[in-house]
Amino acid sequence: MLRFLLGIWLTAVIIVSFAFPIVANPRQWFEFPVIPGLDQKARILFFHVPMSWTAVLAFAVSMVFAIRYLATKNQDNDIRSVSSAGLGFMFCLLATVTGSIWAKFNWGSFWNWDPRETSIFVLLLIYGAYFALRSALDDEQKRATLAAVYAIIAGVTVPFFIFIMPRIMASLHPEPIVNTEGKIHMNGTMLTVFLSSLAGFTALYVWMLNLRIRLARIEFQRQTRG
Amino acid sequence: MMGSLRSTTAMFLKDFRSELRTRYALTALMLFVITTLSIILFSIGNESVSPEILSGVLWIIVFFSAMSGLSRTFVSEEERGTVLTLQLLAKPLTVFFGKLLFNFALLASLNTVAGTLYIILINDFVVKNYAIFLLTMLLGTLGLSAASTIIAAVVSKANTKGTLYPVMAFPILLPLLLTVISATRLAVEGAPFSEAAGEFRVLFSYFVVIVAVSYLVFEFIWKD
Amino acid sequence: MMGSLRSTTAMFLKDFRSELRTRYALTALMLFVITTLSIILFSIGNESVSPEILSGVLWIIVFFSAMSGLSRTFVSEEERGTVLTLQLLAKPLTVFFGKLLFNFALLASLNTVAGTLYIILINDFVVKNYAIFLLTMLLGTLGLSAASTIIAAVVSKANTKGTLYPVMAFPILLPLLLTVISATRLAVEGAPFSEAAGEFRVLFSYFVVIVAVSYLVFEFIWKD
Amino acid sequence: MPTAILHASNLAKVFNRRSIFSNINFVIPHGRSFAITGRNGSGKSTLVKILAGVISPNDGNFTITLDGTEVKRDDIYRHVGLVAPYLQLYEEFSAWENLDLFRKLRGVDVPDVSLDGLLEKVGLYKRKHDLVRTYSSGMKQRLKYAFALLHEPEVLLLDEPTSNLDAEGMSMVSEVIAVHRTKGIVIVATNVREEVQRCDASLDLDADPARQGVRS
Amino acid sequence: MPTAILHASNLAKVFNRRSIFSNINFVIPHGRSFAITGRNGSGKSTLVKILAGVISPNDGNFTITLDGTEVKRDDIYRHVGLVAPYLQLYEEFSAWENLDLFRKLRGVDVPDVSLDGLLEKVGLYKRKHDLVRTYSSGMKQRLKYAFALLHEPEVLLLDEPTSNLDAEGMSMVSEVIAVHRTKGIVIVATNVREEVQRCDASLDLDADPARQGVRS
Ligand code: HEM
Ligand SMILES: Nc1ncnc2c1ncn2[C@@H]1O[C@H](COP(=O)(O)OP(=O)(O)OP(=O)(O)O)[C@@H](O)[C@H]1O
Ligand SMILES: Nc1ncnc2c1ncn2[C@@H]1O[C@H](COP(=O)(O)OP(=O)(O)OP(=O)(O)O)[C@@H](O)[C@H]1O
Ligand SMILES: [Mg+2]
Ligand SMILES: [Mg+2]
Repeated sequence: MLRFLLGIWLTAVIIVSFAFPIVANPRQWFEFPVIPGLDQKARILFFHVPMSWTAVLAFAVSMVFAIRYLATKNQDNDIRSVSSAGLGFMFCLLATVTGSIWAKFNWGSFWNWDPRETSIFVLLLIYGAYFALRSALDDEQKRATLAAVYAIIAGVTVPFFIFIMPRIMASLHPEPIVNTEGKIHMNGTMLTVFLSSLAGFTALYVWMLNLRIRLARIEFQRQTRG
Repeated sequence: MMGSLRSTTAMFLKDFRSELRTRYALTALMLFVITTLSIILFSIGNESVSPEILSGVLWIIVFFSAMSGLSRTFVSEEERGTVLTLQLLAKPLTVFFGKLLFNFALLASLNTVAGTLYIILINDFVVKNYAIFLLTMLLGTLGLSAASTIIAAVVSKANTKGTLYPVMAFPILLPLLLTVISATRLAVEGAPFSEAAGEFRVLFSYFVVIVAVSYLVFEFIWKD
Repeated sequence: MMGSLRSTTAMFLKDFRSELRTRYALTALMLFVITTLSIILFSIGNESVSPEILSGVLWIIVFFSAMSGLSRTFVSEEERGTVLTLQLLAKPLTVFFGKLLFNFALLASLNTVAGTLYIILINDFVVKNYAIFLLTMLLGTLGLSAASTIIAAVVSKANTKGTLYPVMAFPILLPLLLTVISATRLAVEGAPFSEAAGEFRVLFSYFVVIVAVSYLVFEFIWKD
Repeated sequence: MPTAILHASNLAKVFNRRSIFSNINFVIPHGRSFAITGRNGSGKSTLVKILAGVISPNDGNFTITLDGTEVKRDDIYRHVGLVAPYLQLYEEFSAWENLDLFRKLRGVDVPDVSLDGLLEKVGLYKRKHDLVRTYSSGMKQRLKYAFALLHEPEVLLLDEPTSNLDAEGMSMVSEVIAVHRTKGIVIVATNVREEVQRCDASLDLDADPARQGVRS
Repeated sequence: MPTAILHASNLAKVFNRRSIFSNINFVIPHGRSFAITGRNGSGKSTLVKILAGVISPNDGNFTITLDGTEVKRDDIYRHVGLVAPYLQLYEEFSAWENLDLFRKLRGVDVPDVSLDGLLEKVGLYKRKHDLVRTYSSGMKQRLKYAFALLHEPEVLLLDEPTSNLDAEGMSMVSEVIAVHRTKGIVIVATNVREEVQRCDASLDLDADPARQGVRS
C-alpha cells in the first residue's frame, strides 16, 4: 500500500518538475523563478540534488552499522551496512550521471575535475574498493570486519577533501541551496517541489533498503541451513 | 601506548634484518624508482616541462613505488603463517608500530634517493625553497607510510593482494598526494615558507588522524 | 618444448584463479587501471602536456601493472614453500611458461583497458597511427611480461642464493622501455609504419632473446 | 611462581556456520596436566587456540587466574606457551636470532646464558647459528619448545607435542611436561594414547554431542 | 604396473661443508617396503628428497628402473609420490581444486569419480569443497596422501607418514603401505619403531660413520 503512495508521489513530483514553467518573476503559484546561471536546466535540481543527498545519507547509515558491527560482531549489522552501502553507490552513480549531464550543458563538458566532481569520484572509488575488498574475502566474519574497518579509515580521510579542494582548484559548482548568505533562489512552489522530491527519494531509499536487508537475511538463513 | 618502546624497536629491527636478507621490498621499490625516473628523463628529452607537472610526476613515482613495495611487511607474515607467532609474542599495537616504523624507514630511504636523483637529473626541476621541500618530503613520507601500512594490514587478509592494494590505498592517499603536490609546487616556485603553512597543517593532521584511526582499528584487523 | 601445453595452461589457470578467485575480482582489475590513470589525470589537471611525456607516462603505468603482478609470481611460491610441490608436479619449463602466460594475460588485459581509457580520457594524447600503436602495445606487453617473469624468478631466489641479481633487472628492462616509448611517440606523431620498423625489430628480438635465455637458465634457478 | 587455575565454561566455536564444538566445560587446577583428544578435525587445535587467546569463542568464556587475580584477555599471551604444527618461526633467521627476537618482543630479560641453556636443553645448541630454513622438521619442532618456554609461562599448551621428534626428543618432551606440571598447568592436545594416559585428566571432543570429525 | 627397482650407490650429501651422510648403498626390489631411520637431523628427509629427484647428491648416484629401463632424472617426478611435513599444498584452494590442478599439471587423465574415490579414501570427501586453509593439521596430512597417490606412482616416499593423524588415519596409512607394497616400492622415513619394524628392510643413518645428528 505504502509503496503505491510512494510511486504516485514520485510520479507527481516528476510531472510537476517538468510541467511548471520557469519565468523571470513568477506570479502564479505554479511558476518557478529563474535561478541565475541555470534557467531551464534548473529542473534537474529536483533529481540531481536529492540523489546526491540520498547517496550521502546511505553512506552515513552504512558507516553507522559498520561501527555497530565492530562493537557487537553481530552479522546482521554487517548485512544492514553492506545493503545501505550498495544503495549509496547506486544513488552516487545517478547523481554523477545527472550531474555530468547537467555539467555538459552548463559548463560545456561532461567532466572537468570540478571539486564536487572530484569528491564524488573519490567517493565512488572508495566504495568500489570497498566492494572489491569484500569480494576478495572468503570468511564472512573477516569480510564484515575488514570491510567495516576500511569504510572507517576511508571515512576519516573524506573531511580532508572538503578542506583542501578549494585551496587547489576553484569550483564552478553552484552554491549549496542553503548557502552562506542564507539567500534562497527558490520561491515557495519550487522549494515545495524540491523538498517533496527530497522526501520522495529518501522514502524510496528507505523502502529499497528494507527490501535488500530482508533479501540478504533470507539468503543468510538459507546458507546457514544448506 | 605502543607497547613498550623496546619491543616495538625489536619488531622494527626484525623486519629490517629480514629485509636485508631477502631484499624483496627494497628490490621492488628501487627497481621501480630508477626505471620510472629514467623513463621520465628519456621522454622529457630536451624539451622543458612546467614545474607543476614535474612536482606531480615526482609524487606519482613515489606513490607507485610505495604501492609496489610497502604491502610486503604484512603480506609476507600472512603467507608464511607467522601471524600466529606474532600474536603470541606481542601486543597488536607493538606489531603495528613496528611495521609502521619499518615502512617509514623504507619509504624515507626511497624518497631520499628519488628526491635527490630527481633534483640532480631533471634540470627544469629547481627547488627554490628547500625548507618547504624537505618538510614536505618528511611529512609526506610520514603520512604515506602510515596510510599504506594500515591498508597493507587489511589487504594481507584478502585473496587478490597485488592489484587490490593500490585500489584500496589510492582514495585514502589522494588528499595527501594532492597536498604534497601543491606544497612541492610552492617549494619549486620559491614561495615564502608561510604560504605553505596551510599544506603543512593538512599533512601533519592527516598523519595524526591516520595513526589515531589505525590505533583504534588495528586490533580488529589483527585478531580474528 | 614447454612441457605439454595442457599442463602449462593448468599452471596458468592456477595462478589466474588464486589471483582472481571471485568473478567480482575483475572489477578490482578495472579499478586498478582507473586508479592508476586517475593519478595521472589529477597531476596533469587542466594544463596540457606534450605527447612525448604522455607516451612515457603511459608506459610507467604499464610497468607498474607488471610490477604488481611480479610479486605474485614466484616470491609467494617461495614464501609458502610450494616450490617443492611444483617441482614434484611438473617440468621446470611448464612452470616457467605457465607463469609467463599468467603475467602476459594479466598485463595484456590491464593494458587493453589502460590504453583505451588513456586515449579516451587524456585529450592531449591522440594516436595518429594505430597500426604502430597497437603493435607496440602487443610487443611491449610480450617483452615486459617475459622480462618480469624471469626477473621474478631470480628475485625469489635472491635470498637463498644470496646474490645481488635483482640489480640486473634494471639494465634488462631499460632497453625495452625506451624502445616502446619511442615507438609510441612515432604512433602519436603519426609517422609512417615503415619508420617504426626498426623499433619493432628491436622489440621482437628482445622478446625472443629473453625467452630463449630464460629457457636456458630457468632450470638452474628453479632447482637447487 | 604464582598458582594458576584455568576455568572454561560452555565454550563453543562456529566456523562459517559449522559448529565445531559446544558447551565445553572444565577446570584445570595448578599442578595438573590436561589432555584434549578427538579425531582429526574434531577441534583440538581450535580449542588450544582459544585457550591461547588468539581466537575468540563464539559462546562461553574461559579465564586464567594467577593467585586469584584474573588475567586480562590482552595479557594472556604473556602467560601461555604454545607448541603446535601450525606455529611458524622465522626461517630466514638462526635459532639464536629467533630467540633473541622473541625475548626482546616480549620485553622479558632473559640473559644470554639461559638462552644457551634453553638451546642446549632442546638439543640445538651446536646449531644455534644456522638458519632455521636449513633445519630438519624435528629440529624445528625442538626450537618451538624453546619458543614456548622462553618466558616461563604458567600455562603450557602442547598441540601434538611429539610430532617429528625422535626417541631422544620424546623423552625431552615428557621431561618438559613433568617439570612444568609442578610449576603450573600443562595442556596437551594429541591423538597418541600414551600421551593422553600420562595426563591427570582428559577431554574427548568426539564425546561432545555437537562434535565435528572429518567424516561428518 | 611395471616392476620397479631402486638402486642407490654410495650416495653422499654435503650442506655447506657439513657432510650429512656419505656412501649410502642399498637396493630396493619391486614389492618391498624400505625404512629409513635416524635421529632428528640425521638426513632422512634429505635422502628422501634425493630419491624424489628434487635435490641432487654431492656424490654417488641412484637409479629407478622400470621393467629394466632406467628413468631419466627429469622424469622421476612422474614415478614418485611424496608425503612429507615440508610438503605444502595450495591453501587458497579447496581439496578438490588442488587435486584437479594436480592432475592437469601432471597431464594424467584421472576421471572425476576416482578423484572422489581418492578423497573418500583419505576421509575428506565431505569436506572436498572447503579451502585447505581451513583444514586441520590432520586433514592436511590426509590430503597429502591424495596428492601422492593421484598419479599411481611406482615409488611411494613417505616421510613421517603418521604425523598429525588420528587412529583411523593411521590405519589408513598402514593400508596404503600394504596395498602399494604389492604394486611397487614403498620407502618410509620415520622415527616410530613400529613403523620401521613393519618394513621389509631398513637403513639407520645414525649407523653411518659420517652421521650428523643434531647433537654433533
Ligand atoms: C558531474 C557533475 C556533478 C557532480 C558529480 C555533482 C555532485 C553533487 C553532489 C555530490 C551534490 C550534493 C552534495 C552537496 O550538496 O554538498 C550536489 C549538489 C548540487 N549540485 Fe551538483 N554535481 C555535478 C554537477 C552539477 C551542475 C553542473 C550543477 C548546476 C550547474 C549542479 C548543481 C547542484 C546543486 C544546486 C546542488 C545542491 C547544493 C546543495 O544543496 O548543497 N551540480 N552535486
Ligand atoms: N637446505 C639446507 N641447507 C643446509 N643444511 C640443511 C639443509 N637442509 C637440511 N640441512 C641439514 O641436513 C641435516 C639433515 O636434515 P634432514 O631434514 O634430512 O633431517 P631428518 O633426518 O629428516 O630429521 P627429522 O627427523 O627431524 O626430519 C640437518 O642437520 C639439517 O640441518
Ligand atoms: N579458519 C577456519 N575456518 C573454517 N573452518 C576451520 C578453520 N579452522 C579450523 N576449521 C575447522 O574446524 C575443525 C577443527 O579444526 P582443528 O584444527 O581444531 O582440528 P583438530 O582437532 O586440531 O584436528 P587435527 O587432529 O587434525 O589437528 C576442522 O573441521 C576444520 O576444518
Ligand atoms: Mg590440530
Ligand atoms: Mg625429516
